[in-house]
Amino acid sequence: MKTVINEQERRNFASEVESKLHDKLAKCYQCGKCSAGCPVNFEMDYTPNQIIKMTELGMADRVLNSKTIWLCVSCNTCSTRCPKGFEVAGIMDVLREVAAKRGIESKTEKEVQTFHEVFLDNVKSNGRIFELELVGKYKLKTKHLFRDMFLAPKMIEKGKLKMHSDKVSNINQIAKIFKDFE
Amino acid sequence: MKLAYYPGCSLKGTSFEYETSLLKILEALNIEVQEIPDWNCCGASAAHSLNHNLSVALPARNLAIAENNGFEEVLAPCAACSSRLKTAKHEMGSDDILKKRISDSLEMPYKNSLNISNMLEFLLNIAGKEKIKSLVKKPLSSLKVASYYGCLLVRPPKVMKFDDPDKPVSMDELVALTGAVPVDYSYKTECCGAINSLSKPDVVMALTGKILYDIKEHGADLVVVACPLCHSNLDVRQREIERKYAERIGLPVLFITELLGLAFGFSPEELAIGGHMVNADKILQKLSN
Amino acid sequence: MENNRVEEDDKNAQNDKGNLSGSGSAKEKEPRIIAFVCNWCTYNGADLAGTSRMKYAENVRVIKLPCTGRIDPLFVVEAFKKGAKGVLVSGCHPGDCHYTSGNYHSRRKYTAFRDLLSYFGVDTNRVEFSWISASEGNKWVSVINDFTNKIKSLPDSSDIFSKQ
Amino acid sequence: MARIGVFVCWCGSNIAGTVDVKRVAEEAAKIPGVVEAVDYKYMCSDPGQNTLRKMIKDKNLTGVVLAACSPHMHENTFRKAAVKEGLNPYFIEIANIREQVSWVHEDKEKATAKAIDLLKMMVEKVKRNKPIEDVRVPLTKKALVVGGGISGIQAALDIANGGVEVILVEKEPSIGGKMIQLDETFPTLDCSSCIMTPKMVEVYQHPNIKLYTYSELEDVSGYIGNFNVKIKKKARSIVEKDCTGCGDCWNACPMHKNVKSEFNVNLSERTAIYVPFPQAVPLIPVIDRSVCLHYKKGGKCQKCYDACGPKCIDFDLQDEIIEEKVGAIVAATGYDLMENSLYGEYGYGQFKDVISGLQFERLLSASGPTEGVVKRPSDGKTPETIVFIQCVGSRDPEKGVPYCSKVCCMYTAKHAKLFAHKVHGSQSYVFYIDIRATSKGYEEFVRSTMENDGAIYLRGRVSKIYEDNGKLIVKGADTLSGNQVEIAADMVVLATGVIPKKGSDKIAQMLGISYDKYGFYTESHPKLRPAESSTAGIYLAGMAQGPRDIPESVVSGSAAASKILGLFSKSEYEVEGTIASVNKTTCVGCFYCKRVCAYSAISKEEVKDRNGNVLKVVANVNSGLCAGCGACVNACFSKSIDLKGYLDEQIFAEIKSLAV
Ligand SMILES: Cc1cc2nc3c(=O)[nH]c(=O)nc-3n(C[C@H](O)[C@H](O)[C@H](O)COP(=O)(O)OP(=O)(O)OC[C@H]3O[C@@H](n4cnc5c(N)ncnc54)[C@H](O)[C@@H]3O)c2cc1C
Ligand SMILES: Cc1cc2nc3c(=O)[nH]c(=O)nc-3n(C[C@H](O)[C@H](O)[C@H](O)COP(=O)(O)OP(=O)(O)OC[C@H]3O[C@@H](n4cnc5c(N)ncnc54)[C@H](O)[C@@H]3O)c2cc1C
Ligand code: SF4
Ligand code: SF4
Ligand code: SF4
Ligand code: SF4
Ligand code: SF4
Ligand code: SF4
Ligand code: SF4
Ligand code: SF4
Repeated sequence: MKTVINEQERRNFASEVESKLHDKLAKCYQCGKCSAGCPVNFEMDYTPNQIIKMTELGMADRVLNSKTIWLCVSCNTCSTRCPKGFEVAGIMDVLREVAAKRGIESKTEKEVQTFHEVFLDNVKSNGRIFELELVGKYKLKTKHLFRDMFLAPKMIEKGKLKMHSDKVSNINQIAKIFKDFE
Repeated sequence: MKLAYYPGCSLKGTSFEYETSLLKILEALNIEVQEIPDWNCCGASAAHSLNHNLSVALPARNLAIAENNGFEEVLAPCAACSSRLKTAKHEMGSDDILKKRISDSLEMPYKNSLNISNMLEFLLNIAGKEKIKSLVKKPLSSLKVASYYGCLLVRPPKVMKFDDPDKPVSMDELVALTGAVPVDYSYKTECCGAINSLSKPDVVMALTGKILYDIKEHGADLVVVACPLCHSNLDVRQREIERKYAERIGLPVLFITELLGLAFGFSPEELAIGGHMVNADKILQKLSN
Repeated sequence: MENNRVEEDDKNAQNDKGNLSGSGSAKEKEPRIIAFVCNWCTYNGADLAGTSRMKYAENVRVIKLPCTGRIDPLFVVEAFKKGAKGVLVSGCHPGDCHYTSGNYHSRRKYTAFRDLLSYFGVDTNRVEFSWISASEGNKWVSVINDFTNKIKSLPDSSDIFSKQ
Repeated sequence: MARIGVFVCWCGSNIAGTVDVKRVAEEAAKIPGVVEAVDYKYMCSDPGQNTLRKMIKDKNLTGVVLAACSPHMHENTFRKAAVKEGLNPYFIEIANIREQVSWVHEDKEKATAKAIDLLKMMVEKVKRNKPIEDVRVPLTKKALVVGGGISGIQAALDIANGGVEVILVEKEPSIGGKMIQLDETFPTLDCSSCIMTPKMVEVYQHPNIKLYTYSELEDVSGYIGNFNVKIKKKARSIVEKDCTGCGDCWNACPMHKNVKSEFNVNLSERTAIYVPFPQAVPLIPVIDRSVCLHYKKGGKCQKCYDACGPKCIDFDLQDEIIEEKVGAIVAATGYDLMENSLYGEYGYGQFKDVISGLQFERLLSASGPTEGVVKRPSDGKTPETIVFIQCVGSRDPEKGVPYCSKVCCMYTAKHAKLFAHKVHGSQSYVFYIDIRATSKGYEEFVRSTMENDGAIYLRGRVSKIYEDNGKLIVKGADTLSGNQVEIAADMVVLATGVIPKKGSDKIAQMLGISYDKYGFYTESHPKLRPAESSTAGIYLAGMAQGPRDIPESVVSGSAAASKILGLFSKSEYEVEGTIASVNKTTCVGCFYCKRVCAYSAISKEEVKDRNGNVLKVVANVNSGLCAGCGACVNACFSKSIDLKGYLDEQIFAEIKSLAV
């Protein structure tokens, strides 16, 4: 793929990511150890080290629209083993956050993005997770009505899915946190 | 020492077995805990995926409440919760501005003074090996047990500061205390894909399947975990994985507290072992023989 | 004067020959192999086989030279004349020669060397060239064993000067 | 009659366990010429050696054979013992019945038979030994260093400080080599001229160093300890002793427009009479006769002469040949850079702002054409974005050379770093294939260029450079992310590959040393004798041997110096006596032997009658040069040359002793 590097855009993007990450992109050796151990690398379109390099080179579009940032399961295998102590898992968080803030919707990994959104909505309104509602809203939003559903009856039978929610009583404080930090 | 208890959402919902068994062994250990009043969700991975500051602020509320209630120590049995609490503490420790913003938002003073323990740390450091050993009434010597640590207990090490991130031993030590035989295998700290359990079930099944089949190959009778997310992938999804890969697994997955509970002589019912999706009768039978 | 002295000794040797039962090999069927090796690489390689206590066929008798570059085709002819059934020439690997290029000369001469030997009537199957470095004790062992086996497998010919 | 003593060593059970040592001794005693044969538990022990010495004395032995461990183990031990009893050390031979028998065989019968054979061979050999004397060569204790770069300067200073006279020959008007052209040097960023100039001055003032600049080696003959060298001192057109270095002459010279300065790598101009740079050593100008109007226009111009106060300009000076006798030589002729114009795709020579690394050094240098302000050659503007391209010419067997030039990864990192320090807000991009930064502090240096100075490294090569609107459009690849990238740069710096100095092959031929296919001098052994050439008495230093940086060049200069001081610490040069010798009566003068000798040890010698008429020309082995390989022996069809210690006669006797 061809990229024309625009120095100003490159710097803007790279420094936005660096400041949120509190880490330097240039630290990365590009040794690939992060990618070598990443459990979901097989599904990704760019390996974690490629994401780092492309961020450094200012390829914002490609990075923020990648599958990789949503497929990352935050297992921290990468950061733990990185010889330079680079925050690889952290950059995935930062890029998801930047993508979300820029209103970029993942074309291929929308479910992941939606799940996180629905989850936070659930926290916002209850202060805690009401699992039945979470699953229900998620399924509605993604239209994956039947996927996973066969598990539900048995889970209800086992007492795993509760029918009522346990709200935080000082729910205003939760709302304030969301307001202050969103 | 006043010990705060942060159950988190899972222990009150899908993983009620964990809380049930935990309360049993706390009783046996004679350790008193108090639930953090009006605690809220730690934000799990959704918060840090979408909003870094929120991912610190949500757990911080719980820490602040505990701190202002005079606690010094928090037990967060859920590995994910303990990871979020520890991360929040770590972040606020290195970012005074964020700490101040959060404290202002909560309208609560906050010193960032609490010590946070996950389940294994609690058992090894606070309860103590000696005490646990002394409580074992029914050694589980007939069982071969694989400890599955996953990600959140040990990674990232600079935040968790607990056990070796690639060769952990703490859970195996606890298993050994029960008299059971710890089983070594390759994927102890491989990720099961937890956070995308609902959104990318195929990926998660591939990851979890790899772990379960490896454990099976190494001859374990069961798996123990200390994380509700791991538990739900290994236990709840096990049938589905067997179907997908057309190969039986049949590995009961117990919380470490349940295993200890059995060794302490509690009945499977007292420990809510019947709440699991994979039937544990086989191992219970092996024990009663 | 000195030469005379030696000839005198030789005459004695001739006379005494029957008594030298030590070289019992004269009477046994085991073929005798003579190895011309360089002082720096192969000789040390053979020493290494020794210090490593590797075992190999007893048939070989080593003659040490400074370099394979010193080897004269006539040595080989002489060896066969004196009853050897096989001759091994071994030195440093190309490029590793202690004398910069001595083995290069012998390597370059290699083809000419073979031609010359067959001109003399030597069955060139019975002449082996190899490069064995000071660290290749195991290679020395396998070269000796393989070559010994090869010699044993060749049809026994009392006159190895005739080509097969 | 030969009187040979035989000792069969048990080596405890190491030998005696597998070999019937008693029988070996008994059989040995039967060999004609053997006066006594004994077995002994540990021959190398003091009592063992005493036994040996006692027998030499008591039985008046003419030779000794020990059947024991490998000669590489204890040959010297026994030789020393023999010498104490007045026996020539080469009359000791060893039959290796440990490494070649007892340790490798199990069948006692066969092992014993083999041990007897090996012993017999050695007895026959030792009978035919001739006394060999080690060779002694007289030494002229003076050294010649060719090349006045940092490596040659280091060698010269170390030798001179060791109290030995040195002649330093430099072909340029000043010493200093490439190092004096550099700005700051990795990895510590010391200013190159600050650390180099004092050394150059020290050379100039050293009482033990005779400096010939603007001079070249003309001819070398002789051998270790005794070289005769001819040095051509090119005519400077200046009477050196009178020149004050005032500069009036070059300021007067009208030729200041078209002549490119070599020192500034064509980035500035110089006059026809010039010193290459202000700190030149010696600070004496030279007239470039190829451009000077006086020579080109038949004496029309003499402005410099007129300007010169002491009137030391002499247009009629001629080249001079100086002859010197030295005992050792250091070849330190350094390197050149490849022609960048090979790369049409990079537009060197076509685009003014595509420059070489050495040119960038001059742009960075405070003494350079821009006084250290980075300006681009085309319009003098300060560049904001520079693209550096590594491995230009190196690691490119198609257009350049296959080897790695070793210094360019480091100097590119240095360039990017210094550029960042000099131009705030600037940006460097470095295209590389691998980064080779292996010495102490180097990796850290490169990392800090990336992490602290913001240089962006792209793993990939540049394919082509286009010019567009005053920008250089660099089309490259980042293989790590798998992207083709295009960068608009203000300037491009090529890290050009290193090649041996032009003419170094001629120097090698003159010195009789070998060089590889690229022209780098080859060391006697790449690991164990890295400072020596294949020819005794000639040593190597610096980039002339292959790519290396300043610290390594200094180390190699010092290594060559210490070898020479070691050589000169003895009164004579001694070599093992196992060397070739020619029978001059039978030699027919065909010189086949000369052709195969890798050490140039064979020369032609005229045999004259009493009246001085040449009777014939025969081969002569120079004992200082012969290494004793024996290659010449086989080359000789008239059997006129033989190798002491490995005489034909001896080897035939060894073979014969094995008769079956
Ligand atoms: C752009 C660039 C930047 C560099 N930066 C650094 C750095 O920062 N740090 C570092 O460690 N290294 C650096 N180097 C490498 C450094 O230049 C060399 O390691 C060093 O100069 C080698 O010194 P030398 O004496 O072997 O060779 P040279 O410097 O080439 O000296 C050889 C001398 O011999 C003379 N000579 C040649 N032939 C003859 C002859 N026939 N007769 C008489 N005299 C002769 C030459 O005129 C010259 O004066 C850099 C190299 C380049 C190209
Ligand atoms: C796996 C490996 C492969 C390598 N391969 C190559 C190769 O192929 N080619 C190559 O060129 N290089 C190779 N090297 C590098 C090479 O080993 C070193 O360059 C070389 O051995 C360094 O030699 P030295 O004498 O400096 O150190 P050492 O070999 O370490 O010798 C130091 C000596 O000093 C002794 N000593 C230490 N402290 C004391 C003390 N206080 N008092 C007395 N004695 C002491 C030690 O016991 C030791 O004998 C390799 C290295 C490794 C690890
Ligand atoms: S492991 Fe670390 S240094 Fe290596 S590529 Fe990944 S982030 Fe970069
Ligand atoms: S944190 Fe994300 S990128 Fe890192 S190893 Fe885990 S899944 Fe891969
Ligand atoms: S001389 Fe050699 S063989 Fe004899 S005792 Fe000494 S080491 Fe052993
Ligand atoms: S003017 Fe004369 S004295 Fe001055 S530098 Fe020129 S030649 Fe030397
Ligand atoms: S004579 Fe030559 S060097 Fe002197 S001033 Fe004239 S041109 Fe310049
Ligand atoms: S030193 Fe670096 S830039 Fe120079 S040739 Fe070697 S790899 Fe290429
Ligand atoms: S090869 Fe022999 S004959 Fe010919 S010159 Fe050399 S020594 Fe003399
Ligand atoms: S023995 Fe070797 S080094 Fe000596 S003269 Fe003969 S060929 Fe040259």
